[in-house]
Amino acid sequence: MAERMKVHDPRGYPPKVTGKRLAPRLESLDGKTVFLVDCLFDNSDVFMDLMQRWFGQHLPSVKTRVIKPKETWADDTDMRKQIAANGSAAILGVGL
Amino acid sequence: MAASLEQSGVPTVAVHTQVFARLAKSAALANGMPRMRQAFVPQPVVDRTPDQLRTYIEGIDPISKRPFVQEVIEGLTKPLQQEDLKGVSFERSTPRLLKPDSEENLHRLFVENHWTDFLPITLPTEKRVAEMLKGTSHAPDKIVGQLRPTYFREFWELTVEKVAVNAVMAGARPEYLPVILALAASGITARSSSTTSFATISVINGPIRNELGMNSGIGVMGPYNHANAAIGRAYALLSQNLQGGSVPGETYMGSQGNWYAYSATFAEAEERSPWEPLHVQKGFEPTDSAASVFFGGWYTHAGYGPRATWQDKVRRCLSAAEHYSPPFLVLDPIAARGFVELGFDKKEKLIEWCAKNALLPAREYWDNQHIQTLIHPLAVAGVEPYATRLKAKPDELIEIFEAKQINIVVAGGETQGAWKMISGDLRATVSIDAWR
Amino acid sequence: MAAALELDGVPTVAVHTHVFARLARATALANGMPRMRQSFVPQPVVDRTPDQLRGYIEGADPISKRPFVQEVIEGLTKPLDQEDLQGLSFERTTPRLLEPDSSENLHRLFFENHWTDFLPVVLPTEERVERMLKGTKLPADKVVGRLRPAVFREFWEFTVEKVAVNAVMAGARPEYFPVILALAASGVTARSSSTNSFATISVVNGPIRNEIGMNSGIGVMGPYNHANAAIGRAYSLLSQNLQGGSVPGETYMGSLGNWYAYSAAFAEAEERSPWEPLHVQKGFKPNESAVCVFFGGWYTHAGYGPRATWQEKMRRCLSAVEQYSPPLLVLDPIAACGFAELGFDKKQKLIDWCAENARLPAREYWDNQWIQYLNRPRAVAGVEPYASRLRAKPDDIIQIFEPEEINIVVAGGETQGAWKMISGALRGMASVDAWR
Amino acid sequence: MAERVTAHDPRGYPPKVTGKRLASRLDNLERKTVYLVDCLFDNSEVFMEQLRQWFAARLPSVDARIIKPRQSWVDDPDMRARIAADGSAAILGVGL
Repeated sequence: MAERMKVHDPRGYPPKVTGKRLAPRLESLDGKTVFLVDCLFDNSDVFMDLMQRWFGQHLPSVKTRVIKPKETWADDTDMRKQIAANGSAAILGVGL
Repeated sequence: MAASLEQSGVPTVAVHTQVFARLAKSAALANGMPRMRQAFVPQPVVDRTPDQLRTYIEGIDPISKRPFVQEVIEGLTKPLQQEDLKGVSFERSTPRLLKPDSEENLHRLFVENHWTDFLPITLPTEKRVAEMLKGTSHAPDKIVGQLRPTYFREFWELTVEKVAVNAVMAGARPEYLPVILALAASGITARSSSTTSFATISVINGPIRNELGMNSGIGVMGPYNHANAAIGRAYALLSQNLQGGSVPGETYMGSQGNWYAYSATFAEAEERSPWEPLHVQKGFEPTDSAASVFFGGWYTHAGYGPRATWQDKVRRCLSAAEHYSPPFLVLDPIAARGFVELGFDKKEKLIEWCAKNALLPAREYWDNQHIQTLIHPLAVAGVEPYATRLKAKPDELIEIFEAKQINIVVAGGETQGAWKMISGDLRATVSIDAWR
Repeated sequence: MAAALELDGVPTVAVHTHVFARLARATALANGMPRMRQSFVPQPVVDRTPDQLRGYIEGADPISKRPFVQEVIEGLTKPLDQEDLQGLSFERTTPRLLEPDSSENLHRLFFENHWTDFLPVVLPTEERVERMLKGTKLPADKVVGRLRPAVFREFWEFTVEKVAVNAVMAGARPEYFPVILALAASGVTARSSSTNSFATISVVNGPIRNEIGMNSGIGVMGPYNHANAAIGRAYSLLSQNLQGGSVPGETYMGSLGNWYAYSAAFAEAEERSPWEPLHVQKGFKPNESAVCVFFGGWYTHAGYGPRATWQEKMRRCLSAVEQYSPPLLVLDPIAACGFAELGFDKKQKLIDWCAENARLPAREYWDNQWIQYLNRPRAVAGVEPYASRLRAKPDDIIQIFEPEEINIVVAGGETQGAWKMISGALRGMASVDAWR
Repeated sequence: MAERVTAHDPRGYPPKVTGKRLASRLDNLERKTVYLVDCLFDNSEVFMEQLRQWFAARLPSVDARIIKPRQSWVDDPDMRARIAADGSAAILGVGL
């Protein structure tokens, strides 16, 4: 057996991750308001607009509103408050 | 040139700028004429006014610290001494093995002798080299080819075993050896000594890519695959060690250097490309494995698309290129498909468009050091297309590249419709199967 | 963002393009919400027509192979199951030492775990790490800082010892350790996961350059010096390993990759520059040692001069850049002195000239994916200079960089009056002396 | 002592170099023809012209003539033959 060596582990220390629960789901979307969150990715405004039109045609009972955060990559707490207050669900896209 | 004049009985003095002193001396040595008379002027000569050059002539030779003209005249008139007469001849044969030593000392020896790129290597022990040689059916002493740092230096010869030694140092595995031997056999060095800090980029085509698990996807031109990294680095190290070295000031003169010289080899994404693979364009069968060697690496332009204003963007990149070094384009499959949607259903069509749209006013075309040295004499001698470029009026737009100089390769992980326009003149496409 | 909405009690579905599947999953895991509802559409969304996007919506999710809209609706309505409810929490502590094994097996382990750049490393034995730690007075358990591959990923933390481990792997010597620690403390990763294949370029200033024998001459940006090579590589490896990895498809999304990511650090030629050193411009004293970190490496334009048509050449290069990534100019001393002779007796004057001459029509400026994504929202929100750029008419010529975004460094071996224009925004600075 | 290892020498094989004699020198340059060979480097033409003018001003008896090879970097046997035939010495520059 080649002579065995002990070496260090080269990785850093990850943050401690605490579990978070998902929000309870809706029985159905009828009559509900769903926010379509455009993450400002190039062309995602067109994508969200088409999602809105798809709901309009296929699930007219669902009210949809397109909304944008103030800035890319940054959390937008006011927008989130607005969604939590006036909406029952959210669809984000298209990106991270 | 100077050596041949001396041999035809003409006493000769060669004048160089001072930065070339050590290089000129070692070139003289390599030409068997170590006592060749040389005189030096300050760097640079390029861009200096006639008056400034006169001060060089009337001034001091910065190497010998004696008046320049005295050096020149004595070089032609001072009688030869005993040493000059016999010239020096030597047989610089290289040993096969080094003196045994500890690992730590050997690693230091390899670094101090400029045998590495200053990154850690795998020591080429007899066992590892014997293992590596199993990667090919060829005999260890078979001559693979010749390499030299630049065309005015002498060629050095290399065997299969010497290539295997450098492949081990790079961290390569035996199955990569046929690709590395093919690159060595191309005769193109990945360690050019030119003052323009060139680098050599190689593209691999055919079944060998998947046999070795090469990467043509995410991070294709980056440190994300063992075969890509080791093959590129083996080609760089063998170029350095099997051509007589690459030592700053002696056998390397690149003013600013080039990071591509660490390792720059990748596989074309043939399966995800809308066009013909590069090697098939150059006459190989799709089932052949081949390596293409691009000499350049001096500029790298980048972009996305094609978007609405793609023509303006590509034109700007083409005209910002260094026009003595033609570009090859590397397109992510998304970008490639985008161009096909615009009607470029063949690589040749996009190449044609680029050649038609790489334009510069003649005034700018000729105002370049490389063009003056390499192309201007040809233009004056009537060689086309340079002669017509010389006739163009200063503000007349001229096409700076011919279509046959431009190439296209498809590679990328399809996370972005990105493309790169890299300085690279395709110098050779060689068979890998011949070295299995 | 999606996680935050869920915590606000809002059931959420995040839509991504399919290439981001593994990355989106890994992010959800890292956010403690592995069961987050995600659905996917084909790549790309950029540049697709409304009809094509409608095709995506009415088509299948390429990951789950089920209708996209069904995935979305179920994501909002399908009741949570047991697993969703408890969420997942884990304490991912990293061990200090690995299982003892043969050097051959350990080398393979390091490759397979993506802990290397696929070139040979020096195994970080306890003895070698101990020796490296002697390069600084700071204790081994001192936290140096935090790094992450992207703004939307979680930060990882690391100590002096963990930096030492990666410095040993890169082949660095203890006397380089303070420079490596300073780079690690800059908070800028050399392994950005962006789809944009960025690289990070580091410039070293002050007395440390000569203390450890760094190169600012011939081959300065190439494989010609131990300190340059090892420091650049150490910064790359520590960025990769101390931020939670850089694995294609998971923590690295660069479509084309970037060869600068192997090693890209060099020393400014302060002694041969006609101008003030970079770190002094940024507030350090001349006798202090510091590092500056430039984030970009996406394009590299090249040229000689200044010659008669230098303004046209410089303008062509400045307008062919990618307008979201400002340039770092690296001038060989001959070129720098050439510009000084033209009246640019201060770096700032040449920087201002570049800012005034880096111009594009507004139409071209805004026709870029990253500008749309990063600058457009700021422009809409009235933030200058973006707002006025948005108001410009399509054919208005606008300046694309602010002077503060452009930097100049002098380095080269004076064999050529060469210069390079490399994509690089100054993102981080750190004192080296603080880490001696 | 750490365990010793034998490793290969990584260098290639250089060509056998045969010694070449220098041409015998002139006793002086009086009334001799010296060819100034412009190696076509950028600006070396201007340099050689200055050298020609220096000879004309300081050593008028020397017949200094500028000559160029047809192509840079490539040997030009005809030009060399002419120098050997009509000239007694040569100065090359500025470059390699």
